[in-house]
Amino acid sequence: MDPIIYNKIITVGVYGSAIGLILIGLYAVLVKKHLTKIVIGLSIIDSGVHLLFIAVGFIKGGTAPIFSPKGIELVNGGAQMVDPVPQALVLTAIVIGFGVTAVALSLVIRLYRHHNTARIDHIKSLKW
Amino acid sequence: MKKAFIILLLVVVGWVLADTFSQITFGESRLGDVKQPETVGAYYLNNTVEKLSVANVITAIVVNYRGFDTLGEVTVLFLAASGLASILYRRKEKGEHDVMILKNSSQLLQTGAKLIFPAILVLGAYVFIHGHLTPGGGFQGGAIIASGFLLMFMAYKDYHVSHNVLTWVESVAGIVFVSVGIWGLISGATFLENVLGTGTLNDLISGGVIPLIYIAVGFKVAAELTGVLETLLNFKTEK
Amino acid sequence: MVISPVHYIALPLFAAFLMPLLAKVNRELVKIIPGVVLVYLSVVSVILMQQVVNTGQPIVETLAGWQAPWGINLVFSQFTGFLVSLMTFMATLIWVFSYRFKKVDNEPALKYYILFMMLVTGSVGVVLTGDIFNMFVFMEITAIASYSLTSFYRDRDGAEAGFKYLLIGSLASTFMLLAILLLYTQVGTLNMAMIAERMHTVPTGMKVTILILFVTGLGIEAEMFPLNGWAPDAYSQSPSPVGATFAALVVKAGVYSLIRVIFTLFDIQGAYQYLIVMGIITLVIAEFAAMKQTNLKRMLAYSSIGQMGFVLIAFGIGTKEAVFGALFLMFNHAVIKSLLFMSGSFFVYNSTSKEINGLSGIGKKFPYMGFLFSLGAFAIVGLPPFSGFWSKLYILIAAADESMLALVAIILMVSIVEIVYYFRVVAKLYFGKPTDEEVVHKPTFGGYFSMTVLAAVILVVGFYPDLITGFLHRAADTLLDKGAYISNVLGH
Amino acid sequence: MVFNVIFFSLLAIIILAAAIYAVVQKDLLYAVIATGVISLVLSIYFFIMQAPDVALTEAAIGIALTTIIFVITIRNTSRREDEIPVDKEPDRGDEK
Repeated sequence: MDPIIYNKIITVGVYGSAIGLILIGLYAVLVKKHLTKIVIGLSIIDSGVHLLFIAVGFIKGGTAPIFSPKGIELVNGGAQMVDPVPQALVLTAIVIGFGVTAVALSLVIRLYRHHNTARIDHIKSLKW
Repeated sequence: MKKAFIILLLVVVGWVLADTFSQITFGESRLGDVKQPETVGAYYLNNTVEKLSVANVITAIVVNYRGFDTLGEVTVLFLAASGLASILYRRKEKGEHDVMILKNSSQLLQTGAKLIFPAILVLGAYVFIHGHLTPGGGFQGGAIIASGFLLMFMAYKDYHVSHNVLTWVESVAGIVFVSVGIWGLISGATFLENVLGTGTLNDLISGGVIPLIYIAVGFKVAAELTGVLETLLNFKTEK
Repeated sequence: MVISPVHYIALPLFAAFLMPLLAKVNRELVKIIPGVVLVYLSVVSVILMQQVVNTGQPIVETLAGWQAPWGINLVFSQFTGFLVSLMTFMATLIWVFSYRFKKVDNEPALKYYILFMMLVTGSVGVVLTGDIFNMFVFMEITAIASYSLTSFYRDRDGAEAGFKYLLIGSLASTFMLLAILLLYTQVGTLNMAMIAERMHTVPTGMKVTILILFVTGLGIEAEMFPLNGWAPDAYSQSPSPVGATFAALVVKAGVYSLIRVIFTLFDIQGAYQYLIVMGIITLVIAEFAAMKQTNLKRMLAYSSIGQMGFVLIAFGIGTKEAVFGALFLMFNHAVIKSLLFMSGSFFVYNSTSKEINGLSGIGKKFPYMGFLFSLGAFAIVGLPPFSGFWSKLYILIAAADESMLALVAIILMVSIVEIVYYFRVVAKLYFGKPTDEEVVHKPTFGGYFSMTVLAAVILVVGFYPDLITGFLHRAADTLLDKGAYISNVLGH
Repeated sequence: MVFNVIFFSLLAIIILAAAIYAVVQKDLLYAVIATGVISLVLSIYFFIMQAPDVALTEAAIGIALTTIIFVITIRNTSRREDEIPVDKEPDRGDEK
């Protein structure tokens, strides 16, 4: 098996799992009735998007963009550093995603307290 | 019928994403020549060591080049914490008190927690103090400290972090972050500018203002996440 | 400390972080701080606008000392300056209105005022920033503040509206993140001016996909048709000062980001036709839905969505006159819709039922409020002596110049629908038989003050439109002049 | 090189399986644990793709804190997805 096939498999593996996560999350959000399951769907979509961010920034044979003594040695030895910008963006996106998930779950708790059920079809005014 | 429509929608979205991302080859460098930087990524790789003498390029980006993002980011977490408190706010009739919703834990967990908790705090502090040297920083260190407090919440049913201290730490850290920005503005440069000397690469006191900001972010994130856990955890009020 | 656009964001954040501490000192202080901050920012707006108008050059402020494409920068031009000043003035008036607001006083006021200030800062940040990911972060700040504010009241079904808004808002932010990522892979930078400059290098297939992702994501924030189901609930369930803020600020930021992406970043002709078509659909469906509403605040919410559809149509036409008309309509919509929300809220509080027919005869018992509401209703419909008339007229002229007669017909037909449902309410106010309830909730002095100021603005602009038309023409030219934006920001 | 291919495809299979399990599973506690597994595999992905900062963030926030706030929510609401609505008097809290 020559390396071209290997690269193809790895590419399909990474992009495939990222897009798969987004689709599975989207399916959960659109189909599922239980509020907690919908929030799980949202967090799965978030995970998929974050994986795409890093996959796009990755460079084959690159090293982490840190100029520690070892890092400098590698760079002088001709290694190329990975693109740092998507990683900085993902750092912010992960913490924003956590903030939104925390607010969503507190809304779920309050809805349950109010209506004694956490299912969309049982909460009448939340017509979809 | 609705499910069929959703499946169709998912297939279309999946196909569009797959087709778009197939044009972006995985693992191929899009940075262009790092010496004459055209793209933003190449510029940061090229200039971080000379201009800021910070080892961790990502910390330099998150705190200095795009420090405004992080300021917005910390506000998002601050809003999530106060939004959470306002959503779950309940006026307590007299006699009611907050009770932890977790049951008492086993002896093993309690003694283990007592041993590990200080170690987690030290690890969290280490991570955000060395933000500009090793991987990690304010967000990661704060989250580790919050998971340390989580362990104590789990172990001891009536373990409470005083809400007063959390609010103080959170506000003071936020004010430190913004005033470092304003300090740049006052000293004639621009907002959030690195006004301190940047020292030599790879030793603790280097990178000028960057470690200060990231330590403030670390304290703030730790206080906020512990606040969020505390709000969610001791929620059931019984007579 | 020289006055610069960063004050719009640094100061409110400093105040927001300070407020939890001040709450320990005394509760009253916490309610005053947003006012102080907003009044100061209004002064900053006047100074900066003067500077921009005199020099004709936008103020481009770099942050953290890095020049435009490498770091984040704020752009305070004629166009963004106009929007930011409009938002700051409206926010100050809304704060004055909500200062002693009955319904807000007994809830945890500290959280309300922090979230309100952050809602204003987020919207202003979206307009000011010159960096695409920074715009996403500010939109998240606005989003999280509006989720919590929508579900602020305990007794109403605010939590449902909040959850529905959060769900659709999260989908919007996912689309935006994907679009920003794809744009970064093609262009290698996040600075909007640099993106606009390098956009010609992007293959058309990829460019169309990115535009679709952007328009879907931002269309949700700008309440465009397919996914604006959250808006009527969010407007009606949230406290009415927040409803006014949504109408005056948050939706403006959503429309701004959509327009900035379509006008400055991308140069695809199809986008303009898309704007017109989606604008028409939003306008028609929202106006007809508004006619069917029985709840006053939901009716106002649908009318607000309709107005936004109208703004999108005007931007879609794309000529200099049309964009001028769109900006004029945004100005009018902010002023008039806030007045309607504020005065409307007092009708709703005084009548037991929220329904419109529960308000019969309240105009006689509450004459001044009835007068204000009718004035707002006449203005938004576009009757001659009021400011709403001019903006509708200019857009119709622009559409006629482009010989889009079908468009003119649709707009006039929808105006008739508007007249029907607004006059139905006004008639109910005055000619309905008065119910026996005593008027309980009187607005505070601040409430009267801000509503009177808004009414005055409507009348003054109605009689002397050229007070602001010259100014709006320059703002429209700044938006359309893509080359100037790029050269100003990148400095070459 | 062969090791890379096996490892990457293994990760892809595990993460997609965990995602499907999280969506399909009726008992929400197991679904939430599956979400933790997704974050874990994501953290490994980030580590392999030379992004240590992000791997640490995903580990600290994704696995530890997100999972625990989901568990707390389940503790406060219902655990089974197909729960029958409990008919005790809804807690109107401090509603007027």
